[in-house]
Parts: sequence; structure tokens; C-alpha cells
Amino acid sequence: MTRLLVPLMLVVLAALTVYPIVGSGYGVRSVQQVFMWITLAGSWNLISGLTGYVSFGHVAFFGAGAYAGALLVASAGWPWPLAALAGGAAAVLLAVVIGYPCLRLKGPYFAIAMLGLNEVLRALVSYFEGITGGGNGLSLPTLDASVPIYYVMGVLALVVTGLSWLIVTSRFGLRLMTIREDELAAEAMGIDTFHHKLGAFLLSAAGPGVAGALMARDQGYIEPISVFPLAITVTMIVMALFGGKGTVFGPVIGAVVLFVAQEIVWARYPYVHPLLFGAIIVAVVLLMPRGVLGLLQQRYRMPRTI
Amino acid sequence: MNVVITPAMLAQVIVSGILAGSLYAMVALGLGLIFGVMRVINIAHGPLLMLGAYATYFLTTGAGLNPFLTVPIAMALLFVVGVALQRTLVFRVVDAPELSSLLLTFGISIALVNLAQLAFTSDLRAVEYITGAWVVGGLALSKPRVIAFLFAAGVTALSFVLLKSTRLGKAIRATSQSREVAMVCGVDVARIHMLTFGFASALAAAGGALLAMIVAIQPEMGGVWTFKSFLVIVLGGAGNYPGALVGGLLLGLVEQVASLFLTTQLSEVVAYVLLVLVLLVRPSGLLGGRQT
Amino acid sequence: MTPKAPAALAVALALAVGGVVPATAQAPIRIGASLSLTGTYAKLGKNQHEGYQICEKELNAKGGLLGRKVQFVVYDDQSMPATAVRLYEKLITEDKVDGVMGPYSSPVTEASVNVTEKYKKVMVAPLAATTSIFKRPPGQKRNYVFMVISPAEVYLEGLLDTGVKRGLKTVAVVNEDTLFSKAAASGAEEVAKKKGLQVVFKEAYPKGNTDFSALLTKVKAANPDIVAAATYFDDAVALTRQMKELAVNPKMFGVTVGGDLPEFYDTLKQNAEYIYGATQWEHVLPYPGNQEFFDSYKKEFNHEPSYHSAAGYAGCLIYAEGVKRANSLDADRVREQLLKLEMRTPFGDYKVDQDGFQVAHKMVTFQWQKEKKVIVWPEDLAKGKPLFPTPPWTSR
Amino acid sequence: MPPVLEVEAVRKSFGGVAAVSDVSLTLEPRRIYGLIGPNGSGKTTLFNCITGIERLDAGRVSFRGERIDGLKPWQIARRGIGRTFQVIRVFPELTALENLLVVTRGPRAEAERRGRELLEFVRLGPLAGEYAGNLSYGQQKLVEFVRMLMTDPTLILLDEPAAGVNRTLLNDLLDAVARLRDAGKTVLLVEHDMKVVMGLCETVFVLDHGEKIAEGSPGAIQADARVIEAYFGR
Repeated sequence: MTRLLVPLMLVVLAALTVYPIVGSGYGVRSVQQVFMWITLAGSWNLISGLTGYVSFGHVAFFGAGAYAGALLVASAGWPWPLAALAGGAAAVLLAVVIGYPCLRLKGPYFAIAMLGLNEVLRALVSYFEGITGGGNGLSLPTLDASVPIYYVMGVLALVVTGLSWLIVTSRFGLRLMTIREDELAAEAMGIDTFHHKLGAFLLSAAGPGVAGALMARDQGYIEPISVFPLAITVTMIVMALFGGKGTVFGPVIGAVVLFVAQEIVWARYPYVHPLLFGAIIVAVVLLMPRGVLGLLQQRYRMPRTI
Repeated sequence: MNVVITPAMLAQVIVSGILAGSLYAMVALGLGLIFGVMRVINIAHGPLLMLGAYATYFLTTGAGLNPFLTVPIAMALLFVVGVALQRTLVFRVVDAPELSSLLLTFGISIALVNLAQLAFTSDLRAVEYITGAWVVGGLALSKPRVIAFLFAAGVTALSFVLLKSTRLGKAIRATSQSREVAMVCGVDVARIHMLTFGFASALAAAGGALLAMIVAIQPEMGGVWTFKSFLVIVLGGAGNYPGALVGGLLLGLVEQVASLFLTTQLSEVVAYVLLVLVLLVRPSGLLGGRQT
Repeated sequence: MTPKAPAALAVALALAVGGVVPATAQAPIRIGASLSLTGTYAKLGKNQHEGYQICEKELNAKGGLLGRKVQFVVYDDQSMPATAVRLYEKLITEDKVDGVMGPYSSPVTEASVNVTEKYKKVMVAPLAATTSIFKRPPGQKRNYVFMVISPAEVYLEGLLDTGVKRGLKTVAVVNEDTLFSKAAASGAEEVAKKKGLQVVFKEAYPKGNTDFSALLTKVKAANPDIVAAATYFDDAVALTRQMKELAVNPKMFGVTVGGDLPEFYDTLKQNAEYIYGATQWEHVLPYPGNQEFFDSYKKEFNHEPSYHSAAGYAGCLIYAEGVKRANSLDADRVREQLLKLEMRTPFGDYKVDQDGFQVAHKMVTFQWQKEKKVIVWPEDLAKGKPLFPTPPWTSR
Repeated sequence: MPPVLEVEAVRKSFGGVAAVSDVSLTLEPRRIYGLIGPNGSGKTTLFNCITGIERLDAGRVSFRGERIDGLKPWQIARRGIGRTFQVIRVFPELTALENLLVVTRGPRAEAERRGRELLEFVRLGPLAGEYAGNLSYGQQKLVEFVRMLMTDPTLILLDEPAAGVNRTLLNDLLDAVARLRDAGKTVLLVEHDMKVVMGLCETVFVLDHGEKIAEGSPGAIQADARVIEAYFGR
């Protein structure tokens, strides 16, 4: 299996590397968006897919990264690659601040606390308009960097996926899964579940933070409403779920399939595509809660690392 | 440019907070029932409220009914919708991990909002019935909000009577305390789930019907209500139904007072900080007993 | 053989050898646009789309543009800037459209314009009212984007000017915290300063807010002569209702967007009386072709156009005029024409400065009087006198 | 040498009902203790109090002379108290071997070797790669048992090890427990099967309605009037 998989992945990587040379502007931007969704879905998977703690406001880290990165570019004149890293750092910092109280909450309470966090960040960004521009949004100097951003976003997606692989194959990752399976038993076996959760939470915040900052730079304009929407959170969750949560490549598959579906199929039905999206969510939850890979793994006894 | 806040202003917003709080309490009671009985966080609760508002709008403008008469009709209609949703979809995620119920009901929620958009368009609509205020001792009591308050208080009180004294209510409470015990005692749990979901949807509809006379109606109006309702049941204590009343009034007061002293934007932040604090200090809510 | 046959034969032959093709048989000019057909701005984006459709139909009825048919290619951006950015990129690089028109709303335009600038495409943006899109710091100038409507900053000018002329001294400014409303509010503050009005209260509220009790309690305590609210529709309605409930009685109360919609009166009924509103356009305004546009729009879509419809329609006409005068689709040549074009459209006057910023179009201020919007400002377009001062709620 | 475990006047109530009231017991090294009592007498609650899953209302718990009440469950486990659960709590979506690996620290290869060894020891070697959730009840019980051993605990708390286990397996298990004692461990087990308790334990504690009503050798306990009353009613 892996004998076939590794060369295949190398071919795909090579193709993606040369793509900006032949692809149209739209093509490059679309693939870059796929990278972004892989990053988001893969990162969500690190905390929620592995530990079962449902982060229902994961877009908060994306938005925090977007604002941190954009502010550093606009006000401090930082070069965007550095600002992107800072966006990741800002998201991790936020995860520390919010993780200490919120990761002590259980089940649905954690989910709702995260949902609220997202709303609150939006309110705060709007309120501190002296810094953030508030509802005016933040406009960045014009810059055509869509190809470099394509590569950086690609590397980011690769890093997040590689990190998932490292984690899933490590004892750290297995311990995260014990939190999902039976947190109490894990504690009784000497596993420091809180700090494990916190570790996963911080890792899961970094990717979205960097992605947010990159998106802000690429788009050149951000505003509170468009970087903190619940829809982004739900989309990344559905992608991870569709591909198979708790797996390494599930989020990748989900991001690719659903993004392509959205671009090709939904664009044809402008007035009903939100309905389609709703139907897909319901179908994924009811018919394939383990996702594509989960089903395959069960049926063909494939290892979790695929 | 700043305004000095006087006791009279504080009194005025406290009144507003209580008026708003009663609606919060009634709507949140529905969400709380579903959560208590089925362990489902119903993201579609807000959109069901929106459907209730449209019911009132069309019954008032189309059939020419008195808006207050439409409240029970909207409740009955949404009871049916709720039962149907539960029977077809929601029953599958009862007791499932919260991810499933959150996503499933979110899916239902965007489907409802977009169906409403297709069916009713996103034109803003409103039911203008009673406007203005009664002035009592310098305090302005908004007529529509006071009437909504009375309705909400009435519906909530009736709900408590129903939960407390009827066979059905007892079965609902038993099921929310322990499904196994309820089953052993001969409660048809599947039926209770259905009725609870219908009943909860009816409460949301009542909220929507009353709101229709207060704010503009549009397909996306329900969104904030899901989150607010959840705040209320957390404040009051999940599974503790009278807690919804306390939580609702508390949220209404906190929002209004925070809006007065800070700004309307920051009141949301204050409410959230309150939520996290309450969850950390008393995970079972302000009125809740000890969680095991 | 019928007399027509030789001609038909000649055309067929010409087509077959790919020789001289009649102008009308050329491929159409395709104009791309991303619009908010769903999501937050669905209703307004749809009106703009219908404006484009009327324009498309009208241009084609008159023989098209440069002798070619005009065809709009429209995608839905779900009111999200990120999606719009991708869609403009798609329109330009994949669909290879000949020209583009602007999307709905300032935020979406602000994001999309980065793409159209990158590909040097002229974009007439008929529904972007924010100054910052056009007025850029040196080194970040945008060259190909053109403004049609009046900037958000002047929305409340008419209200304040009318008040000052009647000796009013104080104003409270409240606004929804979104791009457009904020700009309108800060514009109002500027105007107030210039005219010597004192701003006694200013506060923003979040989008989607429905309970204004606390805010209005503070407004009431500040006791301003004028309440200027930079709103969208639902907050305009909620504010009005609660002002009545809390007996907030300024001598003038005006809103920005929403107050001009027929639904505003339908919703509030007599409570809408005396309220001032600002609008970019009214069908009663004596602009050339305005009445015809109104009639054909109503016939086509079974509802009245809003100013979004008219702006979309006019924006498309302006672009077409630029193309016609340049006699080319080339961006630089069209840009040159659009920069010096002065035109009176059914939507009002068009003329831009070197940044593509609108300088000729006029906002009008109206007041709801006996179920009708009566234009009361500016004086040259006014159809009536404002009923002043606004009586307290109890005696309306 | 201090006792392995000292439980002093521990009290725990739920909603006004005392689940454990003023229970004290002392465990010496290298011994096997039994904890018996009718259903609902507070045995599992006492286990939870010792392992930090429940907070005490009063009293103290010391492990090898150090107070451990108030510590988090994982801190207590790391000090050397291992336990199994009355209802099996394996991690179903981890393989049998992974179930063992997660509780280890230190070099992974060494942990894996020891894990396989222990699985061999309970004759689950061939199933090391199987998801624990797919194993039979008895096999899961064994996985849970060896998972606990992986932490190399000084004190072992077993909650009904015999329940639902067939005769052969049970004998193996009891054998293993005896050997653990011989290797220097202390064992406290909750058990309903009197034959197991009487055959294995050196000292037996009896709980009833949350109170300790007797303590002594199996023989003495069997003859104790209060114990008989507790079991068979008045």
C-alpha cells in the first residue's frame, strides 16, 4: 500500500510545485484555497479529531492570525512572510489564554465556549477600531504575491499534514486519542490529560493563524465579519469529518473534495447551494460519521496513518 | 460628549432588561428541554423561532388575524414542524457525541434559513400592531415589549405547570433525569423525545411570534437566539428548568446594564465572560446542584 | 428562387469561408460580475443584478456595443469578499471576459478591486460608497476603478444642513459598526463640525442588534436637537420604534439606508412620518431616462427598483459610454474616456476626479410626509418644504 | 517503613447521601487485601477517593507516607497506584498494544517490548494489533489488567476482576495477582465472588452503607455477625 502511495504523493507534490507556471490566476488562487482548507481542516483535526473536544469556534484563530498579520503589514511595515509567522504566534498566544479556562470545560460546554469566543473576538476587533479599523476593515498596500503565497500556503498545508502524521504515530498522539476514548481512564492511568489537550490545542491554533495572515495578505482587505464567520468553522469541520476525523489524510481528502464540489457544482446553483451545503452536512453526519477514510480503514483494516 | 448616567437611566434599562429577559427565558426553556432530555444542542432553535415570526406575519397580513391570536397558532404549527424534524432527523443523534448533534442541527439550521430565503425572500418584514409606551413614574414601558413580557411569562408559567403536574410533564422530567429509569417506569421514551422537541419548537415559535411585533422579520433573524438561549441555560443550569427563568432575566439585565455603562458592542463580551466564569466556577449553573 | 435567396446564399458563403462576417454575428462582448445573490446582502445584490440586466437588454436592443451583443456573466459571491476575489480572478483568467462590473457593497469591492487592478481591468463599481477605496495613499493608487454613487460620508449632510438652517445646535450620531455606516457617521461628524453643530453623543452598535434601549436612554439623556443614525433597514426600524417607546423626541431624526425603502413606511406606518432619510436616487427625480427606466424595470421584474437597481443600471451605462467613446475595450483607452466623461444618467450626474472618485452625483434628503417621500434637500431638486420641527411622538 | 496506603476517616457524600463515611484502613506492603460489601456500600466510591477521581469531603489519604488526597488522578497514578474499573475502560479505538503504550514514558522500543511481553503473558500476543474495541469481554479485561501493570504500580486496585470472566482465565488472573504480591506489590481488590476473596486475600475489609463494619482475616469475617447481617438482612 505505502509502496504505491509514496510515489503517488511525490508525483502530486511535483505537479503542484510546477502548477503556478502553467495555471491561470484563478487556478493558482483556487489551489491556494485548497491548501488553506487543508490547513484549517487538518488543524481542527489535531484538537477535535484526536481528543474529541469539539472546537466550534476554530475560526477564531484564523481571524486572530489574519488581524495580527494584517496589522503588522499595515502599521509596522513587516514583510508578509514574517507577518504570517507572527499571525501563527498570535493565534497560539490566544490559544494559551483561552485554553487554560476553556479546556477544563467538558463536552458541549467546551464547544459553546469556543463558539462564543469567536463572537467575542469579532466584537472586540470591532470595538478597538483605533487599532483594527473596526467595522471599516483593514486595507493593505496593494501587492501581487499570489504565487509566493501559493507556495507558502502549500508548505503550510504540508507541515500541518506532516505534523498530523508525526502526532498520530507518536505516543503523544495516542494519548490524545485516549482523551477522546475515555478521559477518566486516561487520567487514572497517569496521563496528564489537561496538558496534553493544551498541547494539541496550541498546535491546532498555529496553522489557522498563519493561514489567516496569508489570506489577509493575499486578499489585501479584511473586515471583522468576513474573518470570523461560523461558516468557516463549520466548513473545516465538515471537511475533516467527510474525509475522516482522527486520521492523517482525512482532512486532506475532505478539503479537496468539498472545495472542488463547491467550485464546480455549487456555482451552477447560486440560489440553492446553501441548501445543498446543509444537506451535505446532514448526510455526512448521518451516513458516514467516520468519513471516507474511516470507512475504508474499517473495511480494509488499513492503518490509521493513511 | 459622554453622558452622565443617572439612577433614572439605570432604572430604565433595568426595566428593559427584565422585559427582554422574559423572552430569553421562554425561548431558552425550549432549548434547555431538548438539551436536558436528549443531550442535543439544537442550533436550529433560532431558525425555528424565525419560522414562528413568519407564521405570525403571514397570519396577520394574509389572514388578517390579530397578531396576539396568532401566537398559539404559530406555536401549534411549529410544534408539528418540530415533531417532524425530530422523527426524521434529530432522533438519530440523540445521545450522540456533541459533534454529531451540533453539525446535524447546524445543517438543519442553514437549510431552514435558506428555504425561508427562497420561500419568503430576504425582504425585511414587520408586523406593526401596538406601538409606543406607557409612562409610569418617569419610566417608559414599551407597550409591545410589556405585552410580549406578559405573554412570555404566561407561556413560561404554563410550561412549568405542564412539566410539574401533568403525566406528560412528569415523563419529560423523568426522561431528562434518567432515561433508563424512565423506560423501566413504562415511559415511551421515543414518544417523549418527539413531544419534547415539538414542545420546545413551539416555545421558540412563541418567541418568534412575539418578536415579530417588536423587530423586523428576516430569514437570518434567528441566529443570535440559539447562542443567547444557550447562555441562558448555562447561567440557569442545564436540566434545571426553573433556572431558565433566572438565567433569562439575568442575561437581559447584564446585556442592558453593560450596554448602558459600556457600549452595546461590549455587552456581548461581558455576557461571554460571564458564561465562561459561570461554567468554570459552577459547571451546573447558578441554580444547579452539584454535577457528578 | 425567391428574391431573398441570393442574399442568404452570400451570407452562408461568407460564413463558410470565414470571410466578412456581419457585425452582429460576432461573438458577444462578455462582461463579468460577482454579485451578492445569497448571504447577508442578497436582496440588495439582487436589485443591482436586475439593474445590470435591464442595461444589458437595453444595450442589445439598441444594437449592442461596438456592434457586438453584450452578455453579462454573473456569479454569486455569497456576500463574502474572499469568494468575490476568487470569482473575479475566475472571470478574468478563466472565462476571459471582455470587461467587468463592480460587485455589491463596499467591503466586497474593496477586496475585489485588488484583482481587477492586478489584471488592469476597468471596473465601474456602482455600489461602492467608501472613499478609502478610491482615495489611496501615494504609491498605492488604483487606476482602473470608478465610483458612481455619492460617498457614504455625505449621506447625512442634507439632514444636518437642513437643521442648521433652522437654528439647531446639537446632534447625536449613532451608527451600525460596518464599513458603510461608520463612514456615514464619521462624515456626519465632519459636516457637523464644519457647520458649527455640537456632537453631544456618538456610539456604534453591532450589526444585527435589535434592542436599543440602553443606547437610546443615553441619547435621551444627551438631549440632542438632531438624531442622525447611520443605519441599514432593520436597525432603522428598530431604532424608530424604540425612540417612540422611550419618548426620545429630537427636533429632527434621520436615517441613512433603509429609510428610503417602501417597506420602511409599510412597516412603521404613521410612525415613519416626519422621519428624514437620504437616498442616492428616487424615481421622481428629473434625470433623463429615469421614468423610462422605472417603467421598464417594473414591467420586467414586477417590483419597483431601489437605488441599488438604478446605480447598477447607470454604472453599466457609464461603462458602455466609456467603451463607445474609446471605440475599444482596451482598458487604458476606456479609462482615459471615463476619467474625462461627464454624463447625466437616469441615476444622476457622473463625473470623477483623477482617482476615479465621484464628484458630481448628488445625494438627496427626503422626509416622509403623508405616506410619501418628499424631497426636501438640496434646494434645486427639492419638491417640498420639510415639516419642522418634528412634533413629539405623543402628538403625531 | 510506612504503610503503603493509609486511609483516614475519609468521607464522601452525593447530594446529602453519604457514600463513604469515616472509613479508615491501612495497607501494609506485599499483601493482598479484599474489600467487600453489598451493592451500593461505597466500595467503588472509596476506590475513586483513593485514586483522586472524587474529591474528599473530609479525611486524608496517604501513599507511602505522603498525602495524596487533593492531587489529580494522573499525579496519583504516577506515584504508583494502578487500578482497573468495574465496567471495562479500555480505549476501544486503540489497538491492544497501543492501549499499553499510552501509559508508558521513556524509550518507545523498550515500552513496546515490555508491552508485547505482557500481552504474551496473558496470551494476547497474536492480538496485539487488534483494536481493543473488537476484542471479547474477557480479552478486554485482560488488556485493562496488563495496561495497569505497564505503569509498574506499587499499589494495585482491582475493581471486580472476576466478574464476567471464565474459570480458566480467572485462575490465570488470580495466579498473576499472587505473583504480583510475591514480586513486592500490594493489592486491594473489590470482589463479589466470595470464593475468590476467601482464597486470595489475607485481610478483608467490609463496607456497609459507606461505613467500615469489619476488618480481619477471611475466616474471622465469615463468622462476623454484623457482616452476615449486612449481607442477608435482618
